[in-house]
Amino acid sequence: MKVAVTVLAAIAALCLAAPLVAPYAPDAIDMTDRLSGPSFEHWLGTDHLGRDLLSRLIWGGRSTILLALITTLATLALGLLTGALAGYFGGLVDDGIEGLVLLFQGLPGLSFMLAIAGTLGPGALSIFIAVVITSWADFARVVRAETLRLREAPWVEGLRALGAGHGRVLALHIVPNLLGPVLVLFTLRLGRIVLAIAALSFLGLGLQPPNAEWGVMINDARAYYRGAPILMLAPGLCILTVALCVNLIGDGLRDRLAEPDGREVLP
Amino acid sequence: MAAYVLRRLLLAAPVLFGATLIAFTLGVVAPGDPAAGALMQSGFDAPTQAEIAAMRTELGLDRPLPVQYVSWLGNVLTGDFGTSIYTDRSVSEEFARRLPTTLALAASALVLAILIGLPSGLAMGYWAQSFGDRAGRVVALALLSVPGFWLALMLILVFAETLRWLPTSGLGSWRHMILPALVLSTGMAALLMRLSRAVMLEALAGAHITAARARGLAEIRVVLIHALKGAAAPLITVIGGYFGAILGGSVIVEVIFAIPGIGQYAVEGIFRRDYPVIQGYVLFTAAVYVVFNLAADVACFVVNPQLRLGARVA
Amino acid sequence: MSHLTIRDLRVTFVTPTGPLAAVNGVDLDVAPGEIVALVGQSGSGKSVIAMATLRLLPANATVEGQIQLDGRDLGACSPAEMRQMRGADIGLIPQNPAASLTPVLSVEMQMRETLRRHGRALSDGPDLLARMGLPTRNSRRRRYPFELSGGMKQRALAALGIAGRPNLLIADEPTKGLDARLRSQIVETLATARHQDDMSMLIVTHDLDVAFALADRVIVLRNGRIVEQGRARALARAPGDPYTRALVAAQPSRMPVCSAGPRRGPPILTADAVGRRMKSGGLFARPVTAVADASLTLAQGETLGLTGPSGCGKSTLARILLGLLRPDTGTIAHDTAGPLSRHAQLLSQHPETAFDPRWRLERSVAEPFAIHRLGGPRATRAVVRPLLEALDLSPDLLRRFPRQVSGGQLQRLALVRALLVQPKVLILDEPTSMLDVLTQAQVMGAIRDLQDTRDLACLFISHDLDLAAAFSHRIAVMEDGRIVETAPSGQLRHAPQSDAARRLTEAFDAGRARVA
Amino acid sequence: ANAQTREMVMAAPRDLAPGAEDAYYVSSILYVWEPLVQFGPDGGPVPQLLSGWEMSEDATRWTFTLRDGVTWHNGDALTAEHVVGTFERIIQVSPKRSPFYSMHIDRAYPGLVAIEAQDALTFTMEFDSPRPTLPHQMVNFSSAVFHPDNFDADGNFNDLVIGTGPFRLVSHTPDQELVLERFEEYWGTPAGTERVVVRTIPDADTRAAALRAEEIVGVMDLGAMPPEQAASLAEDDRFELNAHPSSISHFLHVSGGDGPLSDMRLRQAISMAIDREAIVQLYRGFTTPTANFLNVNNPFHIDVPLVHDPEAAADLAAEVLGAERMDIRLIIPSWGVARYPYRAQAELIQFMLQPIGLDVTIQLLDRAAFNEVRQSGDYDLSLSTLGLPNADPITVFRDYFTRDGAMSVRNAIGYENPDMTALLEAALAERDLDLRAGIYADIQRLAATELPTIPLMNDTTVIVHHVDVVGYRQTIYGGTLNTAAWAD
Ligand SMILES: Nc1ncnc2c1ncn2[C@@H]1O[C@H](COP(=O)(O)OP(=O)(O)OP(=O)(O)O)[C@@H](O)[C@H]1O
Ligand SMILES: Nc1ncnc2c1ncn2[C@@H]1O[C@H](COP(=O)(O)OP(=O)(O)OP(=O)(O)O)[C@@H](O)[C@H]1O
Ligand SMILES: [Mg+2]
Ligand SMILES: [Mg+2]
Repeated sequence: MKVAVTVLAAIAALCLAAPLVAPYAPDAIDMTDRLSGPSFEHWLGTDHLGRDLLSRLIWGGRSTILLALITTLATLALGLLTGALAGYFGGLVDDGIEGLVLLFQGLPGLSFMLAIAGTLGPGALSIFIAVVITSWADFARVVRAETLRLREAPWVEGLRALGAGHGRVLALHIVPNLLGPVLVLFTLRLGRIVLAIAALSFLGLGLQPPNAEWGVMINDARAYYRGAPILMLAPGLCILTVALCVNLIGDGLRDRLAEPDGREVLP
Repeated sequence: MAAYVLRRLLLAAPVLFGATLIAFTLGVVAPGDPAAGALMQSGFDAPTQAEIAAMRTELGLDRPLPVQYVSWLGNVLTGDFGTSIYTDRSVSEEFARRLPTTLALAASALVLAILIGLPSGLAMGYWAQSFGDRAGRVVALALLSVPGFWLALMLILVFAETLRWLPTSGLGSWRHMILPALVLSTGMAALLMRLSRAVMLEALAGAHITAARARGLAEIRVVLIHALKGAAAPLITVIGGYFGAILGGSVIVEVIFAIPGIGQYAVEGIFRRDYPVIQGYVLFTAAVYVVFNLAADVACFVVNPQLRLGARVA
Repeated sequence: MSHLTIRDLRVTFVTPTGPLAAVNGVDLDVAPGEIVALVGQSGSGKSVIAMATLRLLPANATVEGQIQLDGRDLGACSPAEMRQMRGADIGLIPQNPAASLTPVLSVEMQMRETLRRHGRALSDGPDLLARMGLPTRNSRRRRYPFELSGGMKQRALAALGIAGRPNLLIADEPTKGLDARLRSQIVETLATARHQDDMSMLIVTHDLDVAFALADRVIVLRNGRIVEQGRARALARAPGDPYTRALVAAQPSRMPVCSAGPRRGPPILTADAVGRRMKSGGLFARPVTAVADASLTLAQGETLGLTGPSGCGKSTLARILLGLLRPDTGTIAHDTAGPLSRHAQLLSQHPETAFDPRWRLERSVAEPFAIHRLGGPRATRAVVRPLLEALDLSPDLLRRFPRQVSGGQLQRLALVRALLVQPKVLILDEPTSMLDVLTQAQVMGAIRDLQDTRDLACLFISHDLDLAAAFSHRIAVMEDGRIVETAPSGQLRHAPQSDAARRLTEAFDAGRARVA
Repeated sequence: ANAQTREMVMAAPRDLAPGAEDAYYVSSILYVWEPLVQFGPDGGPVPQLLSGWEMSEDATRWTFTLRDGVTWHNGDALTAEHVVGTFERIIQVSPKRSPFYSMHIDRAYPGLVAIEAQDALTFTMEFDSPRPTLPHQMVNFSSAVFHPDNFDADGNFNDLVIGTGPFRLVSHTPDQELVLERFEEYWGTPAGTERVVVRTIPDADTRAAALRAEEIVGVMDLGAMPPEQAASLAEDDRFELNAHPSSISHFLHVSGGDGPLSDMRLRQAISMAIDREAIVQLYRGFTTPTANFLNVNNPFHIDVPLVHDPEAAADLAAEVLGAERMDIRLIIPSWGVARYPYRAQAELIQFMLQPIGLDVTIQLLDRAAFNEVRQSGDYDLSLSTLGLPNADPITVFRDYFTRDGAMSVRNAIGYENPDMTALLEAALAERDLDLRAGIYADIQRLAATELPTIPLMNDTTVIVHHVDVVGYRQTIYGGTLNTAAWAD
């Protein structure tokens, strides 16, 4: 887990600081120096438009990580909000939200993600919408179940008996207690969403050119991978590494945040 | 039993209803005027406003949305998903023709995933914290982290092109199914590995296992009957649910391996903005998903005496 | 020669917080045909000794010392040999009946596989179960564990434990969690089994009554060490070690009934014909009537015991009184100014779930001050300190998280929190049912002392009539959501008026009488 | 003998037999049906099922004579009645969709008044106005001939297609494969191989992998093998690459009207700023740069000079823009991305327009959105292709160069110029083919100056086949599947 955190932090720092660290601009085309192998000027070589692969990897990581992160965070926020409201207040709110959760859980997420992204057309916004719509229910369900469990927990009732208001109980007790499971779900989801974005890119539903994004880069490189395998291997390995690190961290968090009674936070 | 299945079916109905709503909404929010699209497809290069208006009336697009929905739903309920704007063929017939292929693919993937994931996960759970367990957990995570299309291209390169053990693409014999099913199964195999490990760990930690051992029962019986029979239900539920994930994942696999299933059709539909096809895809996968979840529930019902008898007692 | 011989047994667990020595050099003998009882507080190592004998401790345990059965060193046996011996030479009635039957196999199936394993005739099964009071209702109908009550499970496990005709039976808490009637039934069955099959037994219990009733010899364990052992009767009459003495004295059955008659203070909390229906489970489930037409009055400074069969509505009534649930019918009146939440406090059954697990106790305990804006940390400390002292709690406990503190301590901390706002009413919902007898006595004693100094009114909900009688001025008996009788403790204990109260006391006494 | 019976497995990116509801059932490149008139080597019309034609003095009446001895796959002999039946069905079903070319009698045969059989092998077509270039318009799909018994009441096919070609379609599994067998009674040179299987493999990499694994021996259809993959396959001794210019041209369509690019100087600047040779690199040299609107394969094509001069471009742009920079929106269709290196091409154009003061934003749109945006004119530049439906360019000229022409409307090009309009009218009125060719040349020159749309390249179709297969070459449209044969 420590290794995973270190590696991920390094990659993320590198990518987020792309404007500072990338040796070239990601869209600096040079048709006289296409598909050149690794060299001193271009550590990983150049792509089919003579752009520096390393720089594009760094910039691409920025897009991939930011998009995945923002998307997952939005999903999380929606799930947290609906789940906590449903779980805590119960009644009609719960029935309504639970109905929606059951509906969205009863539908095959990937197919719907594809259909929605496909309908809305290529671009970051469609990916965002498609992922949020198809993933929020998982968060909401976990959050709702946890909130219900917490709400029923004697200590919450005890707090109510002590005279604590709903706001206090939700904000100071329920939500902080939800963070553990939600964090685990978040990391595990983040990995999946990175892969989903890559898959959508592969199908041509990725970011708009000339944005570098790992999934798009793999897709662009497909035509060239025999002559210049690194064009496809490098972004592929990047996705694999990030997804693996994120998953490892999620696993580690799950073990670490396991409840005192040994109950695993999530299946 | 019948009552249980009926109750489950009742619960599935709103889900399917929701799916129709989503499918219909997709058709509505999709950019592009379906009437103009239909005209252009049928050979009008630049349809006039009048022609478009006539087409809108013909397609019923000038009615209020709820009315359109109800009439569309009526058609859907009778199995009529409309005709493809692009090929003018019946969407439901096309899906019916392609569904067996996708189901065969998904079923092969499911079998592979179970064959790979279940025994290894159970073994990892039984010998938890052993070297094999640790290695297995990393392998499972790696499998979860590998982009499917990347794996597909690599497998074709190695097993079809270089070694020539298996065909690159297409349908035909069972050998054609191996690579696509393998790609499709990786994610699920990994999840199953993790889940069955957790299930095994939890089952072995149960007090009834210690009690069974204290009675001197053979270890194999303790593990297989006392621990696993009870753990079967969550595994079955999850396997039923994964089927939906496999359906979604089949899209990429079908495109790469040239398998004419519903996923390939959906991608074509998406790129041609053939919205009856997209709607049909949404509804078909939802229906299949619901059916498999239902089947999993029924299977749980059969293996779990508490549900079986509890239902009778209540 | 003794049948089971244990010499210098030491068991250490590897835990995330370092090694934990659970058993520290125990010597123990069980002679053929003898019944030995291991007693002691929770966590004293009783179960660990039992499971070490069967070599069924979890993987994080290291066992040193010698365990011999009929001269055979169990430590030297192969796993296969051990498996041969389990069930056949050493039988076990496990500690946790609710979870010790395999849920997906019927009791009959589990019996058959055990009999087959030990080469006994399958036809013995129904007979064994019947001997444990589980007659075959209908020979074709299998019974799954979830269909059985806790007591039935315990008896089924007992039948399974002796199915292999072991020479030595280890029974771990065979009576825990059972009501009085079932407790006596199990004890009787074990006593019979001993005579019929000529077994020796090692009985693990923290219920001294059971130990004295059943055992020839009693061994008292504390922190993994033997503090005292002796013949049961002698020990019961004259416990030598101070720890044993405290243990004996903490048995509710040995506590005197509260003699200070009913207090006649002004009523402080009154329930007038309250009723409440609860909706449970699915959409279509019918609501159950949890409380119906219940009336009671709590006077200032008094303790009112509330008892009744499980599910009769005690906890629901308590929640209504606290204002956590609104009654469907009837009214609650309280004679205090300001919000009820300041003046009535709850102490619930499970101390381990009384606090937010992610907050340090310091913050949790002081929370009422924050809620009611009664003052900053300094003011809080000024109030908390004396309470901690009164309850014999060290202030460093406050810096820990709930899971790092024992149940008894947690329950006392919960009490500190409840008393912080100086309530007039304290509602105690089975405050000690999860604690062992010593801790129970300690917590209850602390509550009584505080009540005297603060003029607190207490509603004390308990299953244990003895305990309720020892600490309450009056006792109310509840059945099916109604208060059927309220009387001074002595009167209710010895001369109940209503049928319901009589049924309750009789069942309770029946269990005790047969044990004692 | 072995080589004769071995089935030849090919692959195509799409199902070449869309089936009974399609206008043609199968693509022409399978040689199952034949047109009356086919592309000649120079792109001009040559008779296929015809032995000759004759135009009336006023060019409104054409008499066609069918080739004698042509046999249908069901054994019947081809007669003029059959041809009339075919046309009656075209009239009945028009417009009818097809993934190849949509069937539309008013576009292919505008002003057709009557078609009549004169005797067994002769039929006439009558028009309301002169049609001197009729054979040019009849090339390939436009004059596909089917057996009239092959249709149901709605004009859909009632069974497997019946044609006259060297191959018979014997079975068809949609989206999977189709099987062709040599038609032994074919009137011309018999097919070079007995049995051909064409598999559908949508993914180009998978097609390349299938070739390398020797599961298939060749590829066909548009986009059969993207240039990059084709080049890398050609490095392998087992494969041969064959390329032929197609009738498709690549354009940078311009949204004119009152858009910023309605100023001709900016269009000229863009054309000069773009280094077409660099774009050609993305196509591995398989396309040819052009400044001419008309495809090089058209018999009326003339050479027009191609200028690449970034400095002149910058100066010209500065005349319009001054010191300002301008935001330009370039849209690309997602379906083009599957066939051509459109993403890279767009990125390259973006890069090349940067120095002349244009800041290009690229937007990838799927089919419906692309069409909608194009028509609404809510774009500046778009990557587009145009395949010539027949050999007479007048239709596409009018489509693009008049304000209400079909393509002008569809792409919101909005170009109009009185000189151009006059030329178009003169061309239509001209009955002499040579004189007409002269006017067509003027139109091409004018278009190259005014740039209603900016031509980029003439496309080339690349196929790859195994060296075991001989006689398989690419032509303007499709390959010579009919002569493909095993090497020994
Ligand atoms: N698997 C384990 N890992 C770590 N510590 C353990 C484990 N099992 C038991 N212990 C510890 O060993 C000590 C003795 O436990 P044991 O179960 O023998 O208590 P007990 O006397 O049976 O108590 P009870 O009356 O509650 O059953 C306790 O402190 C307990 O926390
Ligand atoms: N939240 C709830 N939802 C539904 N039913 C409830 C709820 N709480 C209590 N009940 C029902 O109300 C009845 C009374 O429950 P209550 O918890 O008050 O009993 P109790 O006397 O405290 O029992 P015990 O001695 O087991 O604690 C029971 O039948 C119970 O099932
Ligand atoms: Mg114990
Ligand atoms: Mg209760």
